[in-house]
Amino acid sequence: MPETIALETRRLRKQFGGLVAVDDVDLRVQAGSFHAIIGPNGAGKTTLFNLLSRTLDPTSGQIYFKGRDITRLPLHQTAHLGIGRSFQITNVFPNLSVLENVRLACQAVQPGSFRFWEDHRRLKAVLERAHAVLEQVGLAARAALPARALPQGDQRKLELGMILAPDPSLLLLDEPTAGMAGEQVPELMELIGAVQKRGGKTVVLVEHNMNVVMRASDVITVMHQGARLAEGTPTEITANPAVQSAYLGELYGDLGATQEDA
Amino acid sequence: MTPATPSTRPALPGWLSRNLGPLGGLLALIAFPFVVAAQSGDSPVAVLTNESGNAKFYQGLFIEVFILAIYALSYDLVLGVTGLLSFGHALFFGMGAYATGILIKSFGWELGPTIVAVIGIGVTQALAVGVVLPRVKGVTFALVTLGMASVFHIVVQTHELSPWTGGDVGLQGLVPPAILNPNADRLRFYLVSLAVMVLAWLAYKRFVDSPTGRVCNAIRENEGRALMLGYNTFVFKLIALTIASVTAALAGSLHALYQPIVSPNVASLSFTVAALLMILMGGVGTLTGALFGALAYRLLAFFLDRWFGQIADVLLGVVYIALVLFVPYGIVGTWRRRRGRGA
Amino acid sequence: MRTLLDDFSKNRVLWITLGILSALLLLATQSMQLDDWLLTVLRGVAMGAVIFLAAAGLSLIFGLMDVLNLAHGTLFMIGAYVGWSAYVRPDTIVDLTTPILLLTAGFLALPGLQALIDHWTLPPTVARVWPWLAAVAALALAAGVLPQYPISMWDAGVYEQSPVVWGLALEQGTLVPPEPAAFGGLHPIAAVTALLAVGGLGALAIAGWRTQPSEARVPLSAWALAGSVALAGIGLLVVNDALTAWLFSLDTTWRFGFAIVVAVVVGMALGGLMESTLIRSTYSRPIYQLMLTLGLGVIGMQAVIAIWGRPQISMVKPTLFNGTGDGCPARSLGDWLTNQCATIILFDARVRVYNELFIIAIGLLVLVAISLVLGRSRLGMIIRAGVQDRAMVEALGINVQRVFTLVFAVGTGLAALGGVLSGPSTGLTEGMGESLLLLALIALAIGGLTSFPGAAAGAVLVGLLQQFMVKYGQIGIPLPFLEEPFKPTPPLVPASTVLLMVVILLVLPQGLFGRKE
Amino acid sequence: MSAPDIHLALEDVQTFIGQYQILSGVSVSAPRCSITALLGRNGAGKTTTLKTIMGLTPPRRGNVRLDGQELNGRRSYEIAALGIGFVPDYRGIFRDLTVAENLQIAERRQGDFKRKSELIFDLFPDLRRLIGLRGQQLSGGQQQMLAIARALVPENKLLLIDEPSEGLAPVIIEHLIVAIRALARETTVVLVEQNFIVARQLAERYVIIESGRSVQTGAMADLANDRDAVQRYLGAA
Repeated sequence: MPETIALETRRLRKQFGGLVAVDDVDLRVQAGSFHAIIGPNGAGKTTLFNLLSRTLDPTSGQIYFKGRDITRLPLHQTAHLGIGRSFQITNVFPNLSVLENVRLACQAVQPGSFRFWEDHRRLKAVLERAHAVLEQVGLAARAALPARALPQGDQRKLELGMILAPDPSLLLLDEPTAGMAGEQVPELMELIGAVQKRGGKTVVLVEHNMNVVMRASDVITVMHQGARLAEGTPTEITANPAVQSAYLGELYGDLGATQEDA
Repeated sequence: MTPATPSTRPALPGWLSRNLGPLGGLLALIAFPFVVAAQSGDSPVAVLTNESGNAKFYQGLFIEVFILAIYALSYDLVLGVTGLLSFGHALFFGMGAYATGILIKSFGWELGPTIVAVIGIGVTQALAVGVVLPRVKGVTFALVTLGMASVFHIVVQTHELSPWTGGDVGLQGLVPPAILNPNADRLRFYLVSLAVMVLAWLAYKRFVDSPTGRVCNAIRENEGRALMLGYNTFVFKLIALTIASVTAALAGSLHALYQPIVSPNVASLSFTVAALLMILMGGVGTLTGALFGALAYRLLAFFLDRWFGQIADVLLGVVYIALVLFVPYGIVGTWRRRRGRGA
Repeated sequence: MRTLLDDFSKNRVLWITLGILSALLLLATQSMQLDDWLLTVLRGVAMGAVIFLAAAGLSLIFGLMDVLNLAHGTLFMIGAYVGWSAYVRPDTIVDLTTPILLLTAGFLALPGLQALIDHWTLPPTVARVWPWLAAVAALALAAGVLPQYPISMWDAGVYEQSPVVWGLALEQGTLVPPEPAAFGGLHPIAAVTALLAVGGLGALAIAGWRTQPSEARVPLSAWALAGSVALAGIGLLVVNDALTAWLFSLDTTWRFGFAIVVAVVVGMALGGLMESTLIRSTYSRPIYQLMLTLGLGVIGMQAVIAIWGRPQISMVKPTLFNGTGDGCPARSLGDWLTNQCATIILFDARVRVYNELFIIAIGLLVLVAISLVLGRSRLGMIIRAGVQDRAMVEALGINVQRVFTLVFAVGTGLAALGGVLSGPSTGLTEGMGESLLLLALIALAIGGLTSFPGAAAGAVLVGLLQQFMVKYGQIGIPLPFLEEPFKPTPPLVPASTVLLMVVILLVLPQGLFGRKE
Repeated sequence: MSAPDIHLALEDVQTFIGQYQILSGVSVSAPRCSITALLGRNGAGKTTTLKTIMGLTPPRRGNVRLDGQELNGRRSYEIAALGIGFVPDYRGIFRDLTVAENLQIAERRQGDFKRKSELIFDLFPDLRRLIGLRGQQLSGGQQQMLAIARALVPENKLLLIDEPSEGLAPVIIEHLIVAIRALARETTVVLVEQNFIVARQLAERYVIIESGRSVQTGAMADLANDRDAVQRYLGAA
């Protein structure tokens, strides 16, 4: 049934000059699943992520969201379809307050943005939702601070809040834990997991670090040199010899095995 | 000392005590002509009967301040609030001034329809400039707007159009309509331009706090992120540009009615620089700063000219450089920062 | 072949745009006579060459430092006015050089003085106050000495003394060198000492304001440099009258050469000074930087108006390009050189040698010279690398700051060169800087902001378009659906360039040769 | 045995970028002619540590010493001129310059490139073939080799290499490890490496950086057995 596929790519490819960063990748993400994409640095994870989130145009291939071709959809329209995304580098409005950051994220998908004669606080639903989201990510006490004044870890939480605010059905997350101290990582991952389970959302997580994703993920795709190297449940992936040699295991591991699986 | 508690203070309605500053300022400006008259030994009645004297002169100076303030306010919406670097803002003002002058003088229009036409022109020119918005960003946008304004500046000066525009001398001989004649009734013109300025300021304050204005702020902070959140940033930039253009065109209208000559300089690069200078003095993005900036700019120019004559322009430039280097937040911006830190 | 095709498919829009533009240029031969066409093309390219001289500097500066120098037009203007002064009134230039050199010598002693004051141990209050005292003393001394220092000048406000009258006198061959200004109440030795002291005190004040300590060793070369500059100033004072007389006796061709050198040196010095004192402090604040250069431009323009006055000044062409006697107009280049004709016949067209050929030649020379420096020298390598990645160049151990100052100075020097070159062909007006800045910015936007070949292409394109619009204003364009030929009115001339820019930017937002990010 | 001859020392270095504190206490000491690896998660501050040494992001507190000489307050180019070669994580190849020019630009004295060309081409024989190509025409691996080669052109006594193995095929990594180890006979090397396996083979010493702080340091041989630390700080099994 095609409805159960939330996100799909067909022969997706991105070239920078002579360098093929993403090499004809076919990816299928089941609706309601927690799907992680991992791989070593330079494997093309981030490029793939940027293609999925429509910040880069692919060289060739298609992207489908719930069966709809979004390959050439303008960036600002994807949010209205219910796609939320976060980036490796914290990307907030630094001089606006924490509340305003989240409020703007809510306002984007609700009517009323063009009421230039009215006070913004009159959009009650937006304001209430923003407060609720701040509560959820644990930033309610810091709502009035400018975003730039938050410590790194809280900025990541704010980033997450801004994605959750419009209540998207698909979350694209690029290394959400980057720059967080060790003890904060499980906390944030738990939060993401809870949101996903409770809301029946689909999560696509791009991660550098295998340990972070092992517990939360349903499916893991391993990228290597721009292509999909392997896919499966965490246990399958851990046991996969190709993954072992390309990513985890010995440097001088059997390259032949890698070629076969790819 | 015990801190004053709200209960011990005279019971002012909440909104009144919150807006004491602006209201006081407004009252002071209304009283200003009479105070000047009293100061210089004239009877305050002279102000009402439009007798010339110090009061009439200073009203004139302040009418110029109000017009500049409206103009600076509109530039602050573009640069300070939305973050669009435009070097062609004078086009909006100049177009309004010339349109008013030509419609009234050459076509004999009444004031009402002229104002409506100016608003229409304001919207149209914003859309024309806005076409390039989705394609060019940053410095390139600044260059494109600079180019457009410069073309207007050159075109109004050409010989072919001089029957209407007055060529490089400027448009003169406009007889202001009786209802708003700065020579026949200076006080009325003074109050009308003051009212327009105050209304514009109030409207802008509201706009910045509206859902739309908040998005404009977000675009200034991080346009890419606003786009990702799902805002079609082009539309919002266009809205800000249109509001600013209409406001600036109306300021131009007042300018044409007040000044004996509309000089082509109102469309020049240096007039855009004047807007920049005013909001820089007042504080970029603060709106209120535009008003203070206009006041400081006009008075500074006036007194430098009175004291130094020929080299006044050089000195104004030096003041400008000093501001860029030493007071980057402007009057209102710096004041707010101080207060923010104190609180 | 394959790479060519590859290149084509990658830059399809660019090639199509260039194709359309050259097709239009060729199409123009259909609507006018060949000699008219050739003349218009030459005029366009010549105009492009002047625009290029300004745009080249703008693009190098923008590419390397991300500074859009909006004072560039003013430097073009200053080049023209200073060049005019060196051409018509070399005595003023010579008189001014001595005090400038002496003041500079004082400031050049800064590193040495800095090392000196590092040894002082003073109570904090004294340490805080004395630099201000030194600055005030320097200013007071300058205010006392400079007005008395003899400089032969004109008074722009008085018509008989104005630059216009001086220019006319030279044009009519009635230029009489003015009496050299002499030291009055001030003894020359006292003047020299005082000026050196002003510079030294100023430098001392700056050294006192600085907080970070200097390098450990006293740089001997700094002292030597300051000393030799001071000596040069004094030497110049000694030979002042003789030098002035000699300059006035020169043929205008040679004096024009002198004017070019003076204009370029002044342009470079002003640019270097601007970069190293003001612009450097705003590298992290781009919008303020734009405002700063804009403000500097306005100040400079007002200063020029205050010194030279508002009227239009014309500058007679050097004799080499001004002959109208026997054998003129010349039939060949050799012919021209022997008779020094103002015009030359090329393909039946009467071409003005200075306006149309000499300026193009200089433009080409600069284009080739800069291309060679960029492509072949180590400096060029550093510039090309710095345009892309400043921090990495610095991390290789190269003092990028010094390269910045140099490039800024060269850029402004080129603008000044453009100014002095356009003096004899278009005259000097108070608006020349602003209108040229506009054309140069348009050229830059068309060519792609940071691309050096783009600046050249954009400049020529703008020049051609302007000249063709002027020409068509006279003869009209025969359009297929119009009975009468369409005559673009003068307002359409500047409008057309802006229109071209807007259209090109809409098709290619990065300009013709800009890099896609 | 005398105390180790410390070539580069960082003491409690704190670095801010704008108002963000990136490093809040990093101490590293690298003995002469050794290889030290900076390990840690993404965003922990490893790259900023290298940039701080280079003066590209100057430290606000703490100090950096090279041969006991303080580097604080010096400009980047002055630091580099003391004999430090830097290979950034993005490689920093100039795309409009040819391979030859990319190498020549690093010369600090006339003829540096000529003097060192034999060494460079011995280490990276591929570069000889690529000498006329422009930087933008090189593949990721070739760029990486060029970046390291460029750091070898002048007489550098210390090399800072950020992510030498990133994006390289295993075969090339193997080659690179041999090359860097050869270099370390005469130079001190400090590198950042995400791939623990590579780091383990390359370095003699390690410093783990976590949230802008150096939390653990020691000999690489010991770390390989300390599975707990590897798990906790590096996240690799």
